[in-house]
Formats: sequence, structure tokens, C-alpha cells
Amino acid sequence: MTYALLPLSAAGEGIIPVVDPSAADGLFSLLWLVIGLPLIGALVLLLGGPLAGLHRGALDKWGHWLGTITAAGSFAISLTLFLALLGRDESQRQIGQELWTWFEVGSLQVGMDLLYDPLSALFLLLITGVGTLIHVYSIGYMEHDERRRRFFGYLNLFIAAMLLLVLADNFLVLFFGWEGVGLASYLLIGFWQHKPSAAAAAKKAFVMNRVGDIGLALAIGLMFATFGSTDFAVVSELASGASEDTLTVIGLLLLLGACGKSAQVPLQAWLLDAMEGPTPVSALIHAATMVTAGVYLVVRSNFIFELAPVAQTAIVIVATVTLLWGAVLGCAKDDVKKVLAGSTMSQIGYMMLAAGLGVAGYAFAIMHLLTHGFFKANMFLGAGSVMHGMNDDVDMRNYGGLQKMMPVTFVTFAMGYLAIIGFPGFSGFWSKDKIIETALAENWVVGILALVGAGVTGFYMTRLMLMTFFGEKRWNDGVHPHESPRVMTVPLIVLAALSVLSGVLLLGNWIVDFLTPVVGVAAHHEPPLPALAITAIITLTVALGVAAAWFLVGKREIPKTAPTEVSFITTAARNDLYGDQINETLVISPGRHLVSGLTTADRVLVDGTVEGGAAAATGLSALSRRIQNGYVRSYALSIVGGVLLVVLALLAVNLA
Amino acid sequence: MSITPYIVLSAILFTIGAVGVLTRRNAIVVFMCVEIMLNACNLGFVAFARQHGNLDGQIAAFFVMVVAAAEVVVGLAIIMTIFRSRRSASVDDASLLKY
Amino acid sequence: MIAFWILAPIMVVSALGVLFVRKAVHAALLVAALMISLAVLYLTLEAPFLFVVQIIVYTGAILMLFLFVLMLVGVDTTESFVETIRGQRATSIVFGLVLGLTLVLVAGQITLGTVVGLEEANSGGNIEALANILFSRWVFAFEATAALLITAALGALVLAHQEKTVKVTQRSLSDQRMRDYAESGKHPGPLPAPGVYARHNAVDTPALLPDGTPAPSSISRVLVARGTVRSAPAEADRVEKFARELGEPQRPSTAESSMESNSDTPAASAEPGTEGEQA
Amino acid sequence: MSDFPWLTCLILVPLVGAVVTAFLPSGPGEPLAKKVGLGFALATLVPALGVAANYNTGDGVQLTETHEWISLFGAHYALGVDGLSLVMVLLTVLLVPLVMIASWHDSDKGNTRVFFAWVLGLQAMSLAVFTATDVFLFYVVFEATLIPAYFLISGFGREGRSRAAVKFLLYQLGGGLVMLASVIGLYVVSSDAGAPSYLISDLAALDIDETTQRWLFLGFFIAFAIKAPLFPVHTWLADTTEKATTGTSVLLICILDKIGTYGMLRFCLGLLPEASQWATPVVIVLALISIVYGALVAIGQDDLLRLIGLTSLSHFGLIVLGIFVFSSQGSSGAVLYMFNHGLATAALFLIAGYVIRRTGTASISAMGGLEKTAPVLAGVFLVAGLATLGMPGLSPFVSEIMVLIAAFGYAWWAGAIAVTSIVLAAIYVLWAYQRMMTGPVRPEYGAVTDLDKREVGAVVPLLVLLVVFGFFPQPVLDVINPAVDDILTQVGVSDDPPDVVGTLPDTTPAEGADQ
Repeated sequence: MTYALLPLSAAGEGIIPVVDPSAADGLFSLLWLVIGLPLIGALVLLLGGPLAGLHRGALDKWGHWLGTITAAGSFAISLTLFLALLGRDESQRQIGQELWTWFEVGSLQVGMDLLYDPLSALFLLLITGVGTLIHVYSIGYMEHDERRRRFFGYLNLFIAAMLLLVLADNFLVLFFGWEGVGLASYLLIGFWQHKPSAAAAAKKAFVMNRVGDIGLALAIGLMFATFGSTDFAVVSELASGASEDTLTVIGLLLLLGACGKSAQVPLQAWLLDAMEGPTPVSALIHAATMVTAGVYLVVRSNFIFELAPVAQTAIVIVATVTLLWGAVLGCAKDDVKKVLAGSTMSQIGYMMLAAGLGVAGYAFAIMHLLTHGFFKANMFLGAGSVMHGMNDDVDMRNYGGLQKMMPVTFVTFAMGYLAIIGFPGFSGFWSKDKIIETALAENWVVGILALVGAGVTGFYMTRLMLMTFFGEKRWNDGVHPHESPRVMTVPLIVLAALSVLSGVLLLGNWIVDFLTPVVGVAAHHEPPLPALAITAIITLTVALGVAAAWFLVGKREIPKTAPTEVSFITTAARNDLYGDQINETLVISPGRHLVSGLTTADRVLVDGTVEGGAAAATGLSALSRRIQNGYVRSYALSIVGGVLLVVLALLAVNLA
Repeated sequence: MSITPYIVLSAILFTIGAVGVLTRRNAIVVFMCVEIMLNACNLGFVAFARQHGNLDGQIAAFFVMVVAAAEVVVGLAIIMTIFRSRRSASVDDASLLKY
Repeated sequence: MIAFWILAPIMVVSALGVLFVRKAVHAALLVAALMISLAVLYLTLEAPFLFVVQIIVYTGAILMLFLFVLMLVGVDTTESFVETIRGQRATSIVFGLVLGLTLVLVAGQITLGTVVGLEEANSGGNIEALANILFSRWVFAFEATAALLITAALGALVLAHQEKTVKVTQRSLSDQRMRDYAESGKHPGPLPAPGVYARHNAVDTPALLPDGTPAPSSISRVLVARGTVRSAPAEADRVEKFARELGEPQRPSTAESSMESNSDTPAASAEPGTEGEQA
Repeated sequence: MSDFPWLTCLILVPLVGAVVTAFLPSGPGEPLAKKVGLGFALATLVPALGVAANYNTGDGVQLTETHEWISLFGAHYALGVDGLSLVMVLLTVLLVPLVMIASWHDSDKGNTRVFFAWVLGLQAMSLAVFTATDVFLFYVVFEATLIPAYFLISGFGREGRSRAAVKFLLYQLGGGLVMLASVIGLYVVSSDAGAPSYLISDLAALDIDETTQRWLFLGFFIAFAIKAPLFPVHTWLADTTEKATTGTSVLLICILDKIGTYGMLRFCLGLLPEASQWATPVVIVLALISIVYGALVAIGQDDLLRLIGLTSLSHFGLIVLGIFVFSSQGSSGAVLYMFNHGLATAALFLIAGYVIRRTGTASISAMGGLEKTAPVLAGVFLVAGLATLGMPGLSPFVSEIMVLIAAFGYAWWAGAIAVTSIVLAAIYVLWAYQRMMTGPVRPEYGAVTDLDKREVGAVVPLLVLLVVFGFFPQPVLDVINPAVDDILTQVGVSDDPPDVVGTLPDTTPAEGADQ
């Protein structure tokens, strides 16, 4: 079987690849257009009719098509460039395009420069590909929203920002894209901002992302102080010259940034709330692309992490905690989107885990990122399709028996399901398998935890399937489930196909080889068990999880309301493992007290000192003005006193 | 003939005038004390004119007289108006110029 | 120098006298003495022009002005020597003594060298010399003082001038009354007094008109409003009743019939023009 | 044309405009006064563009006009621009007409003529401040700005403005007084060294001994710290912005307060370099406190205008931090920040003015759901807010990241504390946005109308510039950099080399030159 044909690369470890782009020419000079197209789309859609002199209504009619076409155009260019890149020699696969000097002060020179290399190329395909599909899907999903034009504008904005993120040639431009996707995410989560919960979730997501951004900003500062540049090329060139402590700090700061964007513990709390956004947003941003930016960052900064083992260990720890955390959440939630969100957290945990494992894992992290992008987008869109048919109800306890009513949705969702639990042959099988395998080879504790995670994944995904598509109908009154329109199901079908087939990426160890110019080549670590045995164990574990779900959920009656008499663990998981409470206790509540305290202190203490001084002066003058009693003779007396003083002073000066 | 006695006399008169301004309450008497002070100064001017052999001091005294005349005219008119409205010529009664 | 030693004590004593006399007239006289002495001193200091000016302008004009004002204000007003401002007198005296002592000591200490004297400057005559300087070097100051004097004189006029009030004569009052009568019908003469035609003489009893009806304008509106007006005929009846009982001869009673209701004469019936006249 | 007195012209146009506007016939609404005032504000653009056109990047102080004024103590009427001045001049001439357009009706209740006249007066004085190259002249116009500012605050705005105006005036006068001591001190120093002269170029050439420098520095710094404002002396800021009209606040915060940071660069660093370095630790700590404290207190505000005022405290902290870390990134970043902060905060204030005009309240908690009824209003508010919180793509980001990077280069803790501002800024902006704009529509604001053309017209130039300079800040930096380099040369510092020195990426690999 294919698996046996895929030994891990046996080349020597420690070769740090240096980013060394060659100038973009020919076809590659179109690179900027990849970003440019959706950006133009966003501008036209958002600034809308008034500026273009069009009637707003007209733009509303075809605006969504404009958005979709720009995304599709971007995909077409990405695909062309990818093929062109494949046609190049392996050493020529880093192409840089310098657009303009962003800013330049002293030795700080930041160019608005792009870097197109195999890593970016894969991301480009994922972002524009999945992005286009989700655009298409949104045409149907958002049909009845009067602000659909704006929605597409935001989506295009997001695509542009995300592309900038992955095409950046230095950390500052990356930061630009990084913040840009954060903004788009904010706008889209809060798209239905008349709902207070959506507005609050949007703000929460943005602020928590910004906490992570502190890390990225500081890392950039430290990089500049250390290397005098933030270009990938320069930093990767000079990284080996820096002390390990410095690199560790940079690594940890980058990790903080990655945690924020990728919803890793401890900055995970925003992701579940982010499900307040429209479902296509959840699929695109909070499953397939933006949340994986953290993984991208770690893989991109491999030249730093390779020299900072402590930081790598930190990644592994964070990732392992997150993958279990997300999985536990997924088991307890009844909101279909939140289950998927928990699952996303968990899966990104796997990617981070792989990325934290170093050269051995980078390629697998990206691989899993891609496959996850497909199947999770697929499932989110499927969930959206279900919600679409169920009058926007998200509670799985009100679902059940939907496979008959929504055959296309069901089948495509099932593909995604099989992919995520790692059913042999489906894409998730290949990618997750590799990660667990590598983890076991690097550190058996982490490996076993990852294995447990895989089992739990099987449990909660099966639970979701059972509660949604099988069993009794528990629909609310007046709900008439129906299949979604063609414009929504076609993207589902495409994504389902990709979920099944994207496993071939690993064919012939292709992705590992393809990414070698970026991440280097790993030394082969002998896994503790034969590869085949590991695969068997993983599959068995997943099967256990599935079986558990079948016995605990599928065989029983599912109550319409969630039972309250449940174990502590379930309660905790339903409460997001008290993530919000922890934040509340540790940060928000003290913060709120601090703020109110300072606000009072500002009025009372700081301003009070000033006002008090003024009051004291007033009092003093009120006293001293009593001297002015109105009697002319009294004033004359003070004049004489003054004269006397002057005379005496003159005398004293003359005598002295 | 030294002018020092004149200067001393001038100083004494000036001081007496000043004390008078400070202690007397009848506005007219206060005015007279001011005149004493002015005259004391004049004496000084004239004496110094002689000391220096220069008539400028006398001119100064002359001007002081003119200004004093003007001042007395206006001042007495003010006293008149105040007296008309208040029936009093005491400087202490006009004590509105206060806090 | 002899003149100085004679005059100086006089001057100091006069000046001190100003401080202590109670009457302003006395003070003025003392100041006059002081100024004449001063004029003489000017003479000894070779300033004949100032001597004349001092006597004519100061003693003659300014001091007379003082006396005029004193006459207007009241010659015989004496000033109380009780100090009203706390500490004023003591502080003044202390300050005065210190200032005086300092000045005297300083003036006594300074050495001025030989006196130049004014023989040379006054060689062409003191007045001519002064005029030469005054109308050359000091001409602008001189003109300015001229303007000052005129302004001061005008100012004094304005300040001391009293607006004459138009005197109201009996004639004008009477004319006004007739005008009012012609224009608004306001009653020109005095209003009838209450009770004069009645047997009962009191402010709360209206006078009776020749036809026997009560005159509303003869009583105060206030009494009408209070309702405490009495009826004269009713009163007369009562008196007659008593008289009959006492066996006195009857007196003729007039206008008996129409007086019953006048105790409740409405307030509104009072003539508008008579309001307040009764009070 | 280079002999043409562009700078005098630049100051005179608004000054004449102020006088003309003040003496126009009065009438209800006074459209004439408004139009004339706006006309003069726009006319000021002409000499300003003349200055810009005649300016050669990197040639130091240019377009100088020097005339003896009070020769007794060496005061001159001396004007000139360098990169630093030019940027501030352009900001001023840009903001004033926009403020006028945006607050077209804000002064209708008061005396409109007077409002426009004072605005022009303030503009003239501010331009004089930014172009003065004589310390004495600078001091005079520095104090003169307070006159129009005082009357703008006390005459127009909300209840309680007189008190705020007095507070503002007392603070500023206090600072000015302390500065006066230093200005006199400079005279003493310069007359001791020969002929007294207040020209900056002459003063910069002096070698002032260290103790004197420190005293002089204190005087200048306290005045500028009050103006800018920095932490313990900031309390006039929120009170003033709360009570004044938003147009006035724009003029105060976006133009007038820049005099503080401008002065720090020009006088503290330019004239007293050793003392500036001596004071650096304290100043940096104050700046850091301002950054965090301003942001935290801003979060706690319910009054929209107070909130915006306090965000400026945080931003000024960053600017001062940039100035005092003594690196080209920091200083250029600070100057650019002054410019960008002017644009962003002006937009925020003006839009806040629109909001308050519609809702009749400045209380954030009393608003809600405005996005539904006035989407354009919410949109521009969000863009301005994002600019304030340092969103890349909008110009303040560039300056903010430059300052942060420079701060990190100065000391890691300075960078670490300063960087918290990006989270706090997100909280205060987005939380305010959430409470004001999102959520269900409140019934009392159901009939709120969206922005009209005039209102949009006043903020769109700002937003466009924010975006343009977010992507292409380099033209501005090209103007700023040489001026900053001159100042840093005067201070005598150069940028720290990076810890790891490498040559160009594609030549020899790095040496392990790591400290």
C-alpha cells in the first residue's frame, strides 16, 4: 500500500533553509494580482454605489457575483502560478516580488514585498480555492440578507488580507495581513451586529487576537533589535548567529501570536463565541484559513524555532493541551457549530503539534492544514446547510433523522466526517496518522495524548452525526427541513470530493519534498513501533471512540433538553472548560476593577490634587483679600510701608 | 551756606504730612497734609537748585505747584460731591473699594 | 540763615499743629502760616519768582479754595480723634517716625560740597532766566500743564455742578388737575368726607348726598371690601328708638326709606377715579 | 520666488481672515461669516502649498526670514521650516478647513462669527509656532495660542465649559510660566557667551554646561509635558474635550497639543541634548505610564468625548516615548505619529460630533444600535476607530510600530509595556463601538438620519489620507527623516547596531557577533 512507500526522509538534520527569493519575472509578475483582485472587489463592494456613481441597488444585484468572480480569478492565478512553480527547478522555487517601499527609516527598511514559495503556493490554493467555494455557497446562504453586498465585500477583504499574510516577505507585512484578517474576522463575526451576542463575540475575538498580536509585535521588535531587519531572508540568514536565549524569546513571542490567531490555549476562548458569525464565515475563517495562520507562522519561522528547542517544546505542550481541550469541548456541546469549533481547535492543535515537532513535522502540519481546510469547510458548510433547512436552529437536540430530508448534505457531510475521524483512505487518515506517528517517534507521552485525542475525535464527530442525521426526528414545530439550493450544494460536493481525495497529496511523500526548500529535511527517527502497527492502533482507537458514541448516543433516546444531572466533566465541558471563567477571574474582573479604580483615582487623586491646589489657592486669597478693607488710609499706610522698605533697602545696599 | 538744614526741614515736613494723611479722617485736612508733602518736596527742589546753580529745580517746583493746583481743584470738587451725597467729609466713609 | 532758623521751628510747629487741631479751619490757618514761611524760605534760596507764586497762588488761591470748601462743608464740624481702624494710628506714627528719622539722618549725613549759588543763573534776573528755560526746554511740559489745568477746571465744574430741579408750583398743580379732569374725568376737588351729613360721624359711615343716598366715594374701599360699612339712617333709627324710650321729643327723620341696603354696597360700585383718594 | 516671504504670508492669511471675519455684519445663522471664514482657511492652503513646493527635502531649515525684533535681548522675527515644521504646517492647514466644514452648525447657538474668527486666529498662531526659529518669538506665539483656544472653549460647547476653559488656561499658563524661566535662562546663557541671540541656530551652537542645561530642560519639558500632555499633568485634557465642541477639540488635540511634542524635539533635544539624555529614564517612565494609564482610564469612560481625549493621552505617551528613545526609528516614528494622530483623532472627534448631534448625548451607555439606522456614520466611525487602534493599512499603524520597535531597541521592558497599548486600544475603541453602534435599534434613535454630504465631505479627506499614508507613508517619511537625523546629530546619538550583524543576505553568512 501507499503507506509503506512513504518512509520519512533520511537526510541529515539541522540544515536550516535560507529564504533566498529570486526576482519575479514572466508569469510570476502577476503575483500581486492574486491579492489585488479580491482587494479591488472589496473596495468596490464596500465603498459601493455612491463612489462609483452607481445606484446602490444595482450593485446589490450583482455585487455577490463580483465578489465571487474576483475570488475565482485569484484562484485561477494561484493555480497557474502553482503549476508554473512546479515546472521550476527545486532550487528556483522561491520568488520574490518587490512592490514598493512601505517605510524606511534609518536601518529599518520595510518593503511591501511578496514571497512566493512552495509554502505560500499551497496556502494560496487553499485560501483562494476554499474561498471561492465559500463565496459561491454564500450566494445561496446569504440570499435573504439585505446586506449581502457588504458581506461579500468583507469576504473579499478577508481573502486579500489572508493572501497578504501568506505572501509576505517580511514579518511586518505578515503582521499587516495578520491584523487584516483579524479585522475581517471582526467584521464578519459581528456581521449581524444588531445581535448583542454577535457584537460582543466580534469584539472578544478581536481583543484576544490582539493579545496574541502583542507577542508578534514584540517578536518583530526583538528581531529588529537583534538582526536589524524583519525580512525572512535576512533573519533566516542571521538566525544562527544569535544567542539561543534570544531565539527562544522570539520563538515564545511568536508562539503567543500564533496562540491568539489559532485559538490555542490559553487564548482559545474566542473561537467558540466566533460562531455567532454567519456559517460561511465560520467555514472560511474560523476553520479553513485564518485560524491556521498560527500554524503558518510557526512553519514560516522554522529558521527560528529550529534553533530554539525550548520554544518548540512550548509549542508541543500548548498544542497537546489544545487538542485535548478542543476535543473535550466537542464532546459536550449541543450547538452543532460549537462542536465543529471545538473540533477545529483540536485539529489545529494537531497541526501545531506537528509544527512543534520541528523539521520532521512541518510538512505534516501543512498537510493536515490543507486536508482539514477541505473537510472542516465541508462540514461547516454542511452544518450551514442543515441550519438553512432548520430555520437557523443550531441545537442538535432539535435535529435527528435528517439524512432522508437532506441527502446531498448528508452524504457530503459524511465524507467530511469520515475524513476527520481518520477513516482509512480518507484524507484525514493520512495527515493525522502522520502527525501521531511523528509525535510518537519524538516523544511517546505526547504521542499517546495525540492518540487519545484521535479517539475522542471519533467520539464527538460520531455523536454529531448521530444526533443530526440519524435517529428520531426531534424537530421543533413549524420546521420543514429541505435540501439547500444547488448553489449551496455544489460547493459541498466539491469540498467533499477534496476531503476524500486530498490524501493523495502525500502520495510519494510529495508534499514533504515539495516543502523541503522551505522547511528543510528531517532526520529519520525510528518510530517505537512499526509504522503499520501504529496505523492499526490509531484506527483502533478511533473505532473505539466511534463505538463509544454509538453506545452512549446512538443507542439511547436523545432528550430534547440537555440533561442537567451530569458529571462534573460534562458540566465543565459545556462551560468551555471554564475558559471564560478563568479569563474572567484572572484578567477581566481584575481589569475591570483596575479600570474603575483608575478612573476614580484619575478624578479623585490626580485631578483632585490639582483641583485641591486650586481650592487651596482660592481659600488663601479669600483670607488675604481681607487685608483690602476699603479704607483709603489703610492703603496709604501700606504705601508708606512700601516706601519705608525701599528706603531701608537702599540704605542697606549703600551701607553694605 | 549749606543747604542741608533745608533738606532736613523738607524731610521733616514731608514725614509730618505723610503721618497726617495716615491719621486724619477729614478729607479736607488730608488734602492739606498732601499739600504739606508737596511743599516739602518743593523746598527740596529749590534748595537743590541753589546747590547746583541750576534753575531746573525751580522749574520743577513751579510745575509741582501747577499740578497741585489742578489736583486741589479736582480733589475738592470730588469732596464736594461726596459730601453732598453722604453728608460727610470723612475719608473712612468712602470705603467701597474693598474685597 | 537767621531767617531759616526763625522760620523752621514755626513751620514744624504749624505742620504738627495740622496733625492735632480738631477743627479743619484751624488746620487751614496753620497751613497758611506754613506756606507763607515757606515763601520766605524761597526768597532766601534765591527764588524770588517762586516766592511770589507761593504767596499768590498757594496761599492766596489754593488755600482760599480750601476755605471755601470748608465753608460749604461746614466750618464748625469737628473731627473725632477716636481711631476706627485698628492699629492704624500706632503703625502710622511708628512708620512716620522711622521714615522721618531715616530721612533726616540720611539728609544730615550726605555731604554736598560747596553751594554753587544762583548768582550766575539769576544774573539777568530770576524771572527772565526762568522764562528762558520754561519757554525753551520745558515748553512742552508747560503746554501740557496748561492743558491739565483747563481739564481740571472743567472737571471740577462737571463734578461740582448740581442739576437744578424744576420747582413745582401751586399753579402748575392746579393746571394739571384741570387737565386731568378734562381728559379722564378725574375728580378735580377733594372727595367728600365720611359721615359729615349724617347724624353719626365716623369713617365707616358714608356721607349722604343731598337726595339722601349715601356717597360711595366718601368711604374707603377697604371698608367696603370688608363689609363693615354702616348705614347712617339705620343708626339714626336706633338713636330715635332710644330717644323715644327715654322720652325725648322726636326729631324728623329724612330719607328713611332708601338707606336699608347700603351696608352691602358692592366694592365695584366705587368710582374708578376715586380709588385711594379717601385714604 | 524663493525670496517671497511664504511663511509670513502663511501666517498672515488666517490672521487677516480672523480680523475680517470678526468684523463682518452679524445676523441669524451668519452664513456669510462662515463662508468668509472657510474661504480664508482654504486660502491658507495656497501659501502652505507654496511652502511645500519650495521646500527641498534634506536641506535643513529653509525659506528663512530673519529680521531683528528686539535687539536688546537678541529676539528676532525669524521664521523657517524644516521637515518637522513642514509636516505640522501641512497638518494644520489641512485640518482647519475640515473642522470648519464639520462644525458648520456647531456654533449656531453662540456667536458664529466669533467662532470662525477664533478658529482662524488659532490657526495663525499655531502656524507661527511651528515656523518660528527664534525661541523668543516661539514663546510669544506659544502663549498667544492660548487666547483663541480659551475663547473657543469657553464660548462654545457644553454646559460647564467655562470651568473647563479656566482649567485649561491655568494649566497652560502654568506651563508657559515655567518655560518663560527657561527662555530667560537661555538669554542669560547666550549673552554670557557673547551677544545675546534667541535664534535657534545660534543657541544650538552654544556649549551650555550640564547643570544649566538640566535646569533649562526642566523648564521646557514641564511646559511641553503639560501641553502634550503627559501623565501627571493631563487632567485638563479630558475636561476640555468633554466640554468643548468637537471642532475645538480637534484644534486643541490634533494641532495645539502637537506643539508639546514638537517643542520637545525642537528645544529639549535640539538645544539641550545632554540634559535630554540625562532625563531620558524619567521621561520614558512617564511616557509609559501615560500610555497604559491613558488607555485604561479611557476604557472606563462613559463620555465619548472624554474617552477620545484620554486615548490621546495614551498616544502622546507613545509619541514622547518615540522621541526619547533616541533612535531614528523612534524619532521619525514619533513625528509621523504626530501627523497621523492628527488625522485619526480629528476624524474620530468630528464623527463623535456627528453622533452627539444626532443622539443629543455623549454618554456611550445611552446609545446603541446606531449602525442600523446610520450605517455610513457607523462605518466612518469604525474606520477612524481602527486608525486609532493602529490597524495596519491605516497610517497610525506605521508610526506606532516604528515607535514600538524603537522602544524595544531602547529596552525590552519599555517595548513590552508600550505594546500593551495595542490591546487596550482595541478594547476602548471596539467596546465603545459595540455599545454605541451595535445591538438592537433603540426606539429613541429610530429616526436618526445618516450623514449628509457636508458631513461626509469633512471626514472623507481624512479617511482617504489615513488609508493612503497607511500604504504609502514614505513620502512623509522622506520629509521627516532628514530633519530627525539633524536633531539626532545635534544630540550626538546614532542608532544602535543590531546585535547580530550580517552583510547582505546573499553574501557571506553571519558571524556570531552576539552580545
